Amino acid sequence: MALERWILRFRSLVSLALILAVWQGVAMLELVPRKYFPPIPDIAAGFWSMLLSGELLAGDSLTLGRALVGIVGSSLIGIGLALLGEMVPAFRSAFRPIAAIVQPIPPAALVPMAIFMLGLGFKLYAFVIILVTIWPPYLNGAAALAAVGDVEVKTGRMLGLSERDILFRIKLPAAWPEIFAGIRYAATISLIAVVVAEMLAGRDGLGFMLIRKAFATRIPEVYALMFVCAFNGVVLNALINLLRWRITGWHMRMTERTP
Amino acid sequence: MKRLADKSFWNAVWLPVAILAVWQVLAMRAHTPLFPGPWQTLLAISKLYPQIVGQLGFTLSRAGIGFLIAAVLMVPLGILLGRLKLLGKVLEPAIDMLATLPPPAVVPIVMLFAGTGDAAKIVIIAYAAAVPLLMNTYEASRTVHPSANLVARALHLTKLEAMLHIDLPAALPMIATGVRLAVSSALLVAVTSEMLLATNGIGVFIQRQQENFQISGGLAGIAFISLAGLIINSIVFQFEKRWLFWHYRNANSKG
Amino acid sequence: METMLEARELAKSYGTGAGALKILDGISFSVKKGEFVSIVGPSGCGKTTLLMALAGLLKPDAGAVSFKGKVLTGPSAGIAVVFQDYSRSLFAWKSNLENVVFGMIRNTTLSKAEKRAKGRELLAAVGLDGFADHYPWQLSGGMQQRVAIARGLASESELLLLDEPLAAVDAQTRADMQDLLLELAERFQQTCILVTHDVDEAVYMADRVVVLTRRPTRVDHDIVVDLGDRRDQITTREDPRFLEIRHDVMAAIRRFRAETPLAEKA
Amino acid sequence: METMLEARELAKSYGTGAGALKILDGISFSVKKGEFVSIVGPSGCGKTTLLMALAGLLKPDAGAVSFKGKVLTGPSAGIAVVFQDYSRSLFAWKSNLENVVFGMIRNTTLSKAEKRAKGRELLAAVGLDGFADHYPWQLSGGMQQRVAIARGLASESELLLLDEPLAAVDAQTRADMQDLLLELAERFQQTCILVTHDVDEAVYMADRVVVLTRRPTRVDHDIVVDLGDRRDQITTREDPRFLEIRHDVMAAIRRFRAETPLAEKA
Amino acid sequence: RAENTKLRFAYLLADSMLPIMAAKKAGDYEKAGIDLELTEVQGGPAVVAAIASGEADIGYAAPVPPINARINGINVKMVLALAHEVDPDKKFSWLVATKASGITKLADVKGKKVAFNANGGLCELTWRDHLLAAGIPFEEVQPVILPFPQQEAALEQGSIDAACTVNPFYSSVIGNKAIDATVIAQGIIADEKEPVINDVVFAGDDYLAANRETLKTFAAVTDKARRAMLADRAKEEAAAVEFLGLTPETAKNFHLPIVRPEMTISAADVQKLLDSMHKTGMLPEPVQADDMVDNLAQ
Ligand SMILES: Nc1ncnc2c1ncn2[C@@H]1O[C@H](COP(=O)(O)OP(=O)(O)OP(=O)(O)O)[C@@H](O)[C@H]1O
Ligand SMILES: Nc1ncnc2c1ncn2[C@@H]1O[C@H](COP(=O)(O)OP(=O)(O)OP(=O)(O)O)[C@@H](O)[C@H]1O
Ligand SMILES: [Mg+2]
Ligand SMILES: [Mg+2]
Repeated sequence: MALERWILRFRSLVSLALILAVWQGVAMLELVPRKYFPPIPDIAAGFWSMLLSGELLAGDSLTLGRALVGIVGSSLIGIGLALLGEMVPAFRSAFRPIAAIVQPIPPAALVPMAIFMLGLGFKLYAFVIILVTIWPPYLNGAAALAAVGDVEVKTGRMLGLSERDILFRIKLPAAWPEIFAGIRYAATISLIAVVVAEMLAGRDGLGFMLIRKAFATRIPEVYALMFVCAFNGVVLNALINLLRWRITGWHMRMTERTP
Repeated sequence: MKRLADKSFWNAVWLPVAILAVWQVLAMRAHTPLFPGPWQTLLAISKLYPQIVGQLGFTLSRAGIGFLIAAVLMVPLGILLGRLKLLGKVLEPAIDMLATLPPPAVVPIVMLFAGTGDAAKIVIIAYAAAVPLLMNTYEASRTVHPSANLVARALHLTKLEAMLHIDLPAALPMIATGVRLAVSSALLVAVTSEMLLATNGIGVFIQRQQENFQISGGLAGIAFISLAGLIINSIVFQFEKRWLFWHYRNANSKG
Repeated sequence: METMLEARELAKSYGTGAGALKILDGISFSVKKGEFVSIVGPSGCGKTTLLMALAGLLKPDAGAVSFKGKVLTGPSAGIAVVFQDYSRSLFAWKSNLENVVFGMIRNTTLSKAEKRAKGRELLAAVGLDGFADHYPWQLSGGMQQRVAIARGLASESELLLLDEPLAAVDAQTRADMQDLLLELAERFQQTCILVTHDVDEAVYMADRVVVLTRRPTRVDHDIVVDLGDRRDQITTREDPRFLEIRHDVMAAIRRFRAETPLAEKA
Repeated sequence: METMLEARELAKSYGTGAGALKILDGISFSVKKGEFVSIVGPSGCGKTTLLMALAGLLKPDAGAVSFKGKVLTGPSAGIAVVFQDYSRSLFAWKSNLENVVFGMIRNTTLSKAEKRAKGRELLAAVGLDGFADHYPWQLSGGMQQRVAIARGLASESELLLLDEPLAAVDAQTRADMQDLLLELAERFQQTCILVTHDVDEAVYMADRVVVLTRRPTRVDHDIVVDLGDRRDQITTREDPRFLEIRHDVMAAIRRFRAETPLAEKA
Repeated sequence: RAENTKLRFAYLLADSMLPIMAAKKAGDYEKAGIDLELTEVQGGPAVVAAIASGEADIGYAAPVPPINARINGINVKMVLALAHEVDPDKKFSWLVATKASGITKLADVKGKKVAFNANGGLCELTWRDHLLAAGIPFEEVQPVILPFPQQEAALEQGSIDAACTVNPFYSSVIGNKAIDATVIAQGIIADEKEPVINDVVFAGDDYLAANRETLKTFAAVTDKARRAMLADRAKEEAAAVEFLGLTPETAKNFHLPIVRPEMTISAADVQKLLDSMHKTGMLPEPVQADDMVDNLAQ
């Protein structure tokens, strides 16, 4: 029991240790030359040098900040679209094919056109990130809103709520747990999208650093940056879990009560 | 003709038409080959479609294989992690970490082990499709209602049976959304990986068009990817209507 | 006395074509202001369906419901429902108190604090003072059902529709709750329609008992309960007239029961 | 007769620290093979909690349950449960027949076709022949409850735990179902534990009635029902001994009830 | 000096950018009255897009993107040449093959996997031109698009057989014993008796017409910076470490790809590339370079 709690408290570190161990194991097998797949100590050294020079913290805070803005923006848009679709069924059936069409478009393929429309700055980032990030909250939200039980909805009608109130006070709370599953996935792809956007047209951030380090064939540092990307996922998800606990704590307690 | 009178047909069509119209107007005002409108794209399609269809075949087959591998591995894994709650919770951050790696950074690593051929691309596609499938399946099976779990235990189902008979069906609706996300993610990464490790495929086609500033040609390629996405999506939708009616019963029987 | 609610030839089927299941087959009755009407009928005969139609939550295939003289086209202010499926009709994301307070959402005269105070009072009245800040899924079935009743009462609607509201509580609590309901209905001059499987309860609570047939469902009997306005758990239940009416209702149920025993056809 | 189930000093609290709620406070009793025991007690006293512990679905904080001489550490073969929360315990993605057949999942002697035939029989026995291919959410509350009972019966377990299984069915169906349960229990020599709020039902069905106190809950009375093995809806219920026992149980409930009326403290 | 002119410059990271980056850091442009704003993008087409959309005033890339842009109706003109190569030893792009592939000369690459960094770029031209010179149709090799940084690993792992590479990757590949690379050709095109342009600066026609003086100032400052860097080897290496992120060891092998210290660009220079592109099938029609060039450095 105590061990279990201890493990759970430090599960991020446990996970990290696990990944590092697997990496180190593969590196020690020397399936590929050490130079291209360096062992953890080499990567740690690269990490350390970037940390000392200050570039890592500067770059990562930019990337994390952008990802956070991206996730907030696209969650709001995604959930907004799902709500709109629930309110106006004609919109939902019109938007469904649009979503299917836009979803698989690789943002990189749109960049020249996007640069033309949006320039090289913030708007380009926002476009790339939002284009790939709104779908998980939207799709999970739309599905969950459509599946809210009819007793709950009838209860709302009985209380004289307007359709709008039913949407916001009954369907939305009931759908939050599923929406958060979408937000969680959106967080990971938001991080990816930010890094890719920084690679495509950036002057700073992790993606830019990745390109630079790859250009300079500083392989351990490239991998160190990748581990930083990975750890960003944990950081962002920890933040989201805080919010999630606030909004859907009831659901987590209800479903985690092991009978 | 009957279709035109059908309201649901118009419901599905008005928004796309409106968007195309706005796009055309913007393109006409911009007046540069870098910003073609739907009309130019249509012209490019009519000129290039034999080439596009050929290249799209490569892309779709890779995306399809990658997606299938991901589905076969990740749905069971997600259900397993949802049921073995401690394991699931411990590995959650690991999943988050692996999920956050950008494909352009993963490609070089995969290339080390799998070369530059189809195998490498399929691995990357499977990897990208795995994330939404795993996350949605895991979340859904982790949060199966306690009452259903009680029944499972009272019938003393084995863990395997509980996963098969309870977690899986209960998670199916969320798996279906996971599939939508995974399909698009597979297509997207298929194209991206072709741009990075290119030999053939629609990604290469699009990139070639771009390098030559044939943006409308690139858009023609994109249009075909989108079309593929649209078709796959409507298949998923049919599947949902057929197999998940019990979940969306309220939408079907509006009181 | 003026008519509060009137159902005219309500009909409703589920499904279409060959698989269609005819549930309500022309149900008519009316309820006067301040009246307390019980509805009894076999399991699956359509009582819940009927109640939903009376509340404007379900559009009948034919016929109409008028509430205070106006034909209902949808849910209307002044009607509150306590649902049979209590565990789903309580919101899992709200505490019990919040659930009850939510029942007052259309009430604009009370302040937020007043609503909470009233919510607490109601929870206390149904015997749940200690559980205001618990969540519904932390309660036993009977306790959940009482929260649902408290929410139904909170709105102080003119018409209260109760769908087997006491099915999950023990005999003693049930008796207490019955008296509570009667007292509040009296105090606020509420009109009540109660669906119940307990014939004693149906008679004890009501001014009239409507007995439904089995599917396709019609009104079989409409029995007046002339036991006066004051009821008492001991004396009323021992009243020979009570036993007589109870016997009549039982006989009515038994009669069509005998025609088709347990096995039903869809 | 050998002992089928024995509960020794079961204790259980929900929550921890200051907010902890003590539910079971040392419950002991035992059930012999073939016996039919009813459990009655106030709403929220912990009957469902107790039943879960008896089924091995809930680990008590203290004390132990032994089933056929062995201490239970988890759910065990040979025990079937019909849950109070019937609407959620049926699987929405399975038809009613599939739900019932699912109750036989541990049965390896019957073929798939035989299981389906038996499932249909059971559905017919609970009066739902026409609804085998419907889904649970297309049924009324009482019908769902009967599907849940059919699933519980399908496993033919030695020990059947029933948590208010008839709360949502009408009086007549209830009587029929009672006789059905008694008949099957007799036929398959099942041991049954029935939680119910209906004191008449508790006495009519049981060889013994266990009366629980309110929270923190202990066994208040353990009353033997010496009415013989053959029960009949008319003659048994008119038997003076039946009325006497019924009175005793009522009195037991009333007594601790009087001490603290409806309002409870958490 | 109160009002400096703003000059927005989009570039992709490459060796001949170093002097500009160093001068920018030293504040030379500001001193000359230009507020230079550098924006790094990935790939030549993005540089063109930045100029065409008005997001940047001038850009830096290899000559192929501006050529393609002009052909496709995007009006940009090349104004400065920042890098050249010439026979025999001033070469800055190489075709290398691994020992394991068994390739020892150009003719052996038939049927093999050959890598270049991007479609339609200088490296594609390099492969096409050399293959044509060796009499091998381009269709007979298997092209693989692979960014420069990943080529060395791919060569060593045997995923590709040969690659078109540039510095600093070239020195690293050559130094790699496991690859044991053979240089099978050098130079962008086979015939480099006269210098061939490697990297250019280009601007939109309209901007060029209106801001010629600003651009001239820019050219002058850049010219000074190039000469200063060429004159001081230590400075050159330091800049490679600082701006390209090279390790000091790799920087030792680093040389600016400068053949002609002046930055003049002529239509004839570009025409040579155009002819080669046409000859090798990258351009379907013959194209004249006349209106693609506007020499600022004169
Ligand atoms: N969504 C539905 N689809 C199809 N049939 C339905 C649906 N809902 C209810 N029914 C059918 O309608 C009939 C009446 O249901 P209803 O819930 O009104 O019964 P009831 O009288 O309230 O029964 P109970 O006393 O058991 O609650 C039932 O036979 C049921 O099978
Ligand atoms: N998950 C939980 N968290 C906290 N308290 C709980 C939880 N589940 C049950 N309880 C408490 O345990 C007590 C007993 O619940 P239980 O369901 O066993 O009662 P019961 O006797 O079956 O009541 P009923 O007759 O109403 O079904 C209740 O007071 C309830 O509040
Ligand atoms: Mg009902
Ligand atoms: Mg209970």
